[in-house]
Amino acid sequence: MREQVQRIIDENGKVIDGAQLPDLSEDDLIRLYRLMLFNRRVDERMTKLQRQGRIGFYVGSTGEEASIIGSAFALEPEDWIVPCYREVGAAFARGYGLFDFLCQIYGNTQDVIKGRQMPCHWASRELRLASVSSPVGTQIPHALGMAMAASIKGTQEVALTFFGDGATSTGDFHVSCNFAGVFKAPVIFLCRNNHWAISVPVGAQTAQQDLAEKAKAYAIDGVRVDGNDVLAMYAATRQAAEKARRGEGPTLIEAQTYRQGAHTTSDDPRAYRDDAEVDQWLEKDPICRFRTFLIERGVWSEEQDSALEEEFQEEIRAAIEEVEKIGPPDLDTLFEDVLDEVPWHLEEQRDELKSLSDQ
Amino acid sequence: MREQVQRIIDENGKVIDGAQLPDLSEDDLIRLYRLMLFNRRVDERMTKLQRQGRIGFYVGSTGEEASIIGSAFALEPEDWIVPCYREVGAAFARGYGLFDFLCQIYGNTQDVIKGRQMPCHWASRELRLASVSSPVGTQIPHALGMAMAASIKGTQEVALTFFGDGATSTGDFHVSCNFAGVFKAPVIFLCRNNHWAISVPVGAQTAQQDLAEKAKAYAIDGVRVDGNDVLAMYAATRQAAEKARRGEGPTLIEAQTYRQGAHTTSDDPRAYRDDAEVDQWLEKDPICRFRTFLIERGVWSEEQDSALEEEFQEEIRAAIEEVEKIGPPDLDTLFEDVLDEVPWHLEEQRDELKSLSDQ
Amino acid sequence: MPKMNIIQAINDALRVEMRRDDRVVVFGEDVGKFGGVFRATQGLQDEFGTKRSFDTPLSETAIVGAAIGMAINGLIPVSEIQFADFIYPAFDQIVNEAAKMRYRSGAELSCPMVIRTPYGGGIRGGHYHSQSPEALFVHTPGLKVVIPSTPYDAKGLLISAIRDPNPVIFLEPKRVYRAARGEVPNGDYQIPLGEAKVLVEGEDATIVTYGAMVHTVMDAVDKISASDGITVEVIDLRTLLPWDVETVLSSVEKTGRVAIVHEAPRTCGYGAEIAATIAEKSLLNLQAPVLRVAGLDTPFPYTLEHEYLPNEKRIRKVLNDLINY
Amino acid sequence: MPKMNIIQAINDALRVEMRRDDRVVVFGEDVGKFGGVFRATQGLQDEFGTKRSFDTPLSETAIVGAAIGMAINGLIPVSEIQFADFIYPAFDQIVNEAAKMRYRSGAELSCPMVIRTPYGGGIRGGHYHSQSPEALFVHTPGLKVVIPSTPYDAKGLLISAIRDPNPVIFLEPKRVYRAARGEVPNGDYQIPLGEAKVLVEGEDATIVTYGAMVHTVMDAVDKISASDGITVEVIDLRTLLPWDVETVLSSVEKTGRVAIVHEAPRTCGYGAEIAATIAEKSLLNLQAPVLRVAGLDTPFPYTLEHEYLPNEKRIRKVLNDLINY
Ligand SMILES: Cc1ncc(C[n+]2csc(CCOP(=O)(O)OP(=O)(O)O)c2C)c(N)n1
Ligand SMILES: Cc1ncc(C[n+]2csc(CCOP(=O)(O)OP(=O)(O)O)c2C)c(N)n1
Ligand SMILES: [Mg+2]
Ligand SMILES: [Mg+2]
Repeated sequence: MREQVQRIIDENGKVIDGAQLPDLSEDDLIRLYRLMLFNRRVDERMTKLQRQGRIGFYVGSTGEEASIIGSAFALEPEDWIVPCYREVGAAFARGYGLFDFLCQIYGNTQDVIKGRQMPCHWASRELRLASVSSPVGTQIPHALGMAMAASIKGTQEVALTFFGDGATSTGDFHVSCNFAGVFKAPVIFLCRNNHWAISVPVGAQTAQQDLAEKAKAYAIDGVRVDGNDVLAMYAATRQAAEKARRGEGPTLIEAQTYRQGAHTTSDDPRAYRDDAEVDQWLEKDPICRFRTFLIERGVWSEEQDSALEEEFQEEIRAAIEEVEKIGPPDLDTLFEDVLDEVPWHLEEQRDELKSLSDQ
Repeated sequence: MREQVQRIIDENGKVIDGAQLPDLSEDDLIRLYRLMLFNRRVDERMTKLQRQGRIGFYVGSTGEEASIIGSAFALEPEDWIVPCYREVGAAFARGYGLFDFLCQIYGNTQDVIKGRQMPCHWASRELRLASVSSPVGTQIPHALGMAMAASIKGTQEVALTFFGDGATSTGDFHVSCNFAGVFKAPVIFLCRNNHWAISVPVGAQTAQQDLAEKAKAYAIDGVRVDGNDVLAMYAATRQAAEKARRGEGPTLIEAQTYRQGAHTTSDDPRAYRDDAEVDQWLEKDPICRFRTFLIERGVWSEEQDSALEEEFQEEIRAAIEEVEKIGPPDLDTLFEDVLDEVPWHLEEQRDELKSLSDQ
Repeated sequence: MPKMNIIQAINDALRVEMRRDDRVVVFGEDVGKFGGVFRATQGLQDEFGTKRSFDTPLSETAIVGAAIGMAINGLIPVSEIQFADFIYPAFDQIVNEAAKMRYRSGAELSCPMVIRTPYGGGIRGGHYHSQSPEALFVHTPGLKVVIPSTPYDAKGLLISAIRDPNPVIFLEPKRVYRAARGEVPNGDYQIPLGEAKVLVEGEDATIVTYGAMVHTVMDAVDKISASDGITVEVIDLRTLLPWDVETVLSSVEKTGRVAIVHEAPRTCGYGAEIAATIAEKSLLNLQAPVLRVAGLDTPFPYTLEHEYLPNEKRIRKVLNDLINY
Repeated sequence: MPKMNIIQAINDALRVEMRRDDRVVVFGEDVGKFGGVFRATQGLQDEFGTKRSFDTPLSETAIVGAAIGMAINGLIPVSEIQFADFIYPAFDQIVNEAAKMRYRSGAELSCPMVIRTPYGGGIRGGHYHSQSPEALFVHTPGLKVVIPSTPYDAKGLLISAIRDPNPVIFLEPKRVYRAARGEVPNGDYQIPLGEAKVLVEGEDATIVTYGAMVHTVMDAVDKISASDGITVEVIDLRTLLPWDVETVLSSVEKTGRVAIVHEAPRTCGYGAEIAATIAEKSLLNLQAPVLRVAGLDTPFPYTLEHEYLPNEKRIRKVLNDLINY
């Protein structure tokens, strides 16, 4: 029995008959919109920087902003967000700053993670943002463990983990859902079904393309949501988080969305997918749709929109300018944080490298 | 919608109303019975040998014979059987001999696998019996691959893999079912739900205790069968094999059965489970039930049964006597088959060991 | 002081730590109600309840992956992998996630956790109940690797491992789980990670070893010393990473002749690292090549496991070779 | 003879083998329609169809696990793991299953298969697109491990690997995938597994290396020879297991001074095995300790990757240390 896709506003920004708007203030609605637009403009700018050779790599999320930001927005500050590589929008929603993000991308001295990872692999303990790693699916059991820890400690935090449709094929997805079912862990499995895993369409990824249906294998709740509807994403996540906090266990949320762009800046999707498919999804763009909704509701205007575009353009420009002045991390940083203290063999390696670099 | 458990004969050996008996000759029925009884008597004898210190280890299958033998019996000789450690009954059904089995258990010079693995880790290329390994679940993707190979080659063989309820928690189970769904591989996933994984009951193994339901995650067929009903196991497997041969893809069969004994000779279940539960399942014993069915059908008698018991006792006794005369494998065998040829570093190691053992 | 075997010492260490710090949680397959297939966690669920000592479903991936999440979120998980041979489904989580978490996050996040697992052969366990995978973890930056050989060390090292802020792979010598007995203090004490122990001093040669092989080596050395009139210094490394290079090198300076004994396969085994380091740092002190006595470069066998494992004969030969070089 | 880069040479090898033997099948993530993220399998699906060259769902476990089943059931699977960093989910299937299948079944079953995977750093790939895990596989009995450094070798070694009856881990130096160009014969030829190649002869020292580091070493040696007037023998191992001990030892006999260069972390890396073996078998020929130039014992970094990787400076220093010992 395939349940319906949860939606609140349709592709034209109209509220769907009978749909209930979530309890969000006008300010919140505008914040949601700002976050999505900001995310998109950052993506665009970074992609250009990569083309210009100024940064090494970038992962965009164009078209998926609603699924990422709507869900993150529904959490409390003490909840953990456990991302893959495509969800900086969720970090922005948490208050993660552009400056920090850019420093991470440039891997410079001010980068919190000390230039150690590729762009888009950020982390923040303070904001309860787990550390991004490239391998697909590996973050899912971490969210499970964080949630289990909350149950064990008797605290109220929920862990939400993001992953793609491709990640549902991994063992890590399965074993985490199964544990979560057994332990009724307060975890939200948020699958961004963006229909592609690099060049592999979801139809070749699994015979069960109704991804929410996979929840049944673990006797946990599975819900399908229009991932381009930021309000529906907000509402579904909020509900899952409340349920988790009540001790009623995990939820698998399938956000149905679309990767409008390339997989990453290393990819060119024209080699494997039809423009026609992309065009269809462009019509369902989450930002346009939400803008129309806001304007029709009277909480937003074209003028405000233009002003916002300018604000973002300037903000991003200024941040890049500042960040490009910052130099690379010191050689010493290579040897820190492998363990909590630098062991003798790393001291030897550090000293050798330093003596050579002094020459 | 939970489907019914497939059954043909009930706990008292009566044919269930409306159930259709599979198309098996009297000889076949008796062969099935002989195999199950033989399996049990071998298990009992081996367990004793282990207690006496004459063999190192043993894995019994008491109570699960119908699920193992009924399913194996439904396959063709060219089909692959890909076991875990508990299904020598399936090998016997294929014609694997007691002498070979005992040589494997004793790990002697006549052991096909040259004394290299623990007891119950047999293999036979000729009989298309894959090699047993101890890690749980790892054989499942092999069966998938064998089945994919059949599709690729355009041949008709099916691969059937056995595993326990505990194995459904592994990543290997999930990834194999998912691939099988995508490639419509002619594979049968045969889960012996014997309700325990060492000390962990199936209720603590997964929240979805209706294991056949897990098939939905892969959009493949899942069927639940009374695993103590050898005819139902035969019929369900036969159907799955025919479907696979028609190119209609994989089936997950959940055989509902019970591990009457210890996990292995290293285990003592009294430390963790109630006798009352065991007693309940003893009532449903697959062999008693089938014996009653055969006797009531007039194809078997108490006298034949006593004679058979004697025959088996003597056969097993004689085989042990013979096998205990055989010595351990030669030192050279340690170094063979690591690679197809012995490389220089293993030659060095062999020569050193031989020179020491000559001293 | 009470006498204990290694299992009891480990159980005692877990109990001490669980009493001291309620962030410590213990879990794995058959670990909770049953107390572990080797009974190392026996009684913990009774004392600390099902929240802090529990059974998991059958997935090493999830056991370690969840441990990482717990560690990040404020607990100190001590998970058990039933046999080291079954640790590979968790390999990705260990080497790509736990080991790199501190580094990759610029120390924003870290994984204070212990993975306990019995390793090694000699119990008729064949391919899959006998392996010694230590070198794989030593080669992975970001982990500490510990292998005790006695009950006293097992308890003291496990307590240190639990208090260590890094992920620690704690390999337990199951062959001597019950056979190795000794006095173990009550309550709280630590043995620092990274310090080797000179078990017996000697002049003619040095043997560096660890884990179950310590017992094989000590027995052999006893006999050989008695029969051949030589003295052999035996070093038990105890921590494989970071390892105690000073203790090893000062012994080499003294004896000039070294063998390393371990039961993992020889090629690219842990012994290679010790041998390479000694030959690099102390070449001029060497009176003979550094020799290795190791497991064979084959999968671990069943019937002939005692031919596979280093034994007195091979240790005797190697000492002869060293001394008569 | 056509000039090719390594990607093209690998593509050519696959094509030669798929034409010759219809048991050869090629698959992995993005391998079919797209032809692989590095395009090594480009055009194979067009020529051989979707049965013999196809995309899989995202699971390395299943890719390798299915390959084992295919190999047992009569095919010769050549699977691709997109980056060596992602091979760990398949680690259990590789080390516990594929590697042990022949041994554990008494050669009843075997796994003639190749796992191809790009390895190594220098492409701004950070932690997870740069690793060099060769030592883990060399330490696992039952596997062959091959790493080519040139297009010519890549093709000849890959053809040999496909025809080899053992499971072969075939690590490809992605850093020089396109940069290394050279003449590659059309059609069928093999380079035997287990044979090293002396790239340049020399008298003063020997460098043993493999893979992408071959290019770093050759460039450095060119310069150092020119500036310092020394001659250095460079050996490209090509096969890491079984390795060509004879070629290495005869060079050591000649030069008495050896360094090993690889980019994997140093501790328990492949260099330790070579160093230990040389020091063991050829101590009296050594005029200096065997030295190792390796990756650092840290996770692979991003910004400072060229500080992490062995480079000319470090090679120059080590040659100095060897020669002035
Ligand atoms: C374990 C692993 N295998 C392969 C890869 C290479 N890879 C990177 S992203 C990707 C596709 C992921 O698709 P999906 O999960 O749908 O996420 P999306 O990129 O669409 O957001 C692949 C195969 C990887 N990073 N990790
Ligand atoms: C990967 C792995 N983890 C742990 C073990 C230890 N172990 C052996 S059998 C078993 C339980 C298996 O239960 P199930 O799959 O239900 O099969 P059954 O024994 O009941 O037939 C466990 C945990 C193992 N063999 N392999
Ligand atoms: Mg996707
Ligand atoms: Mg079971």
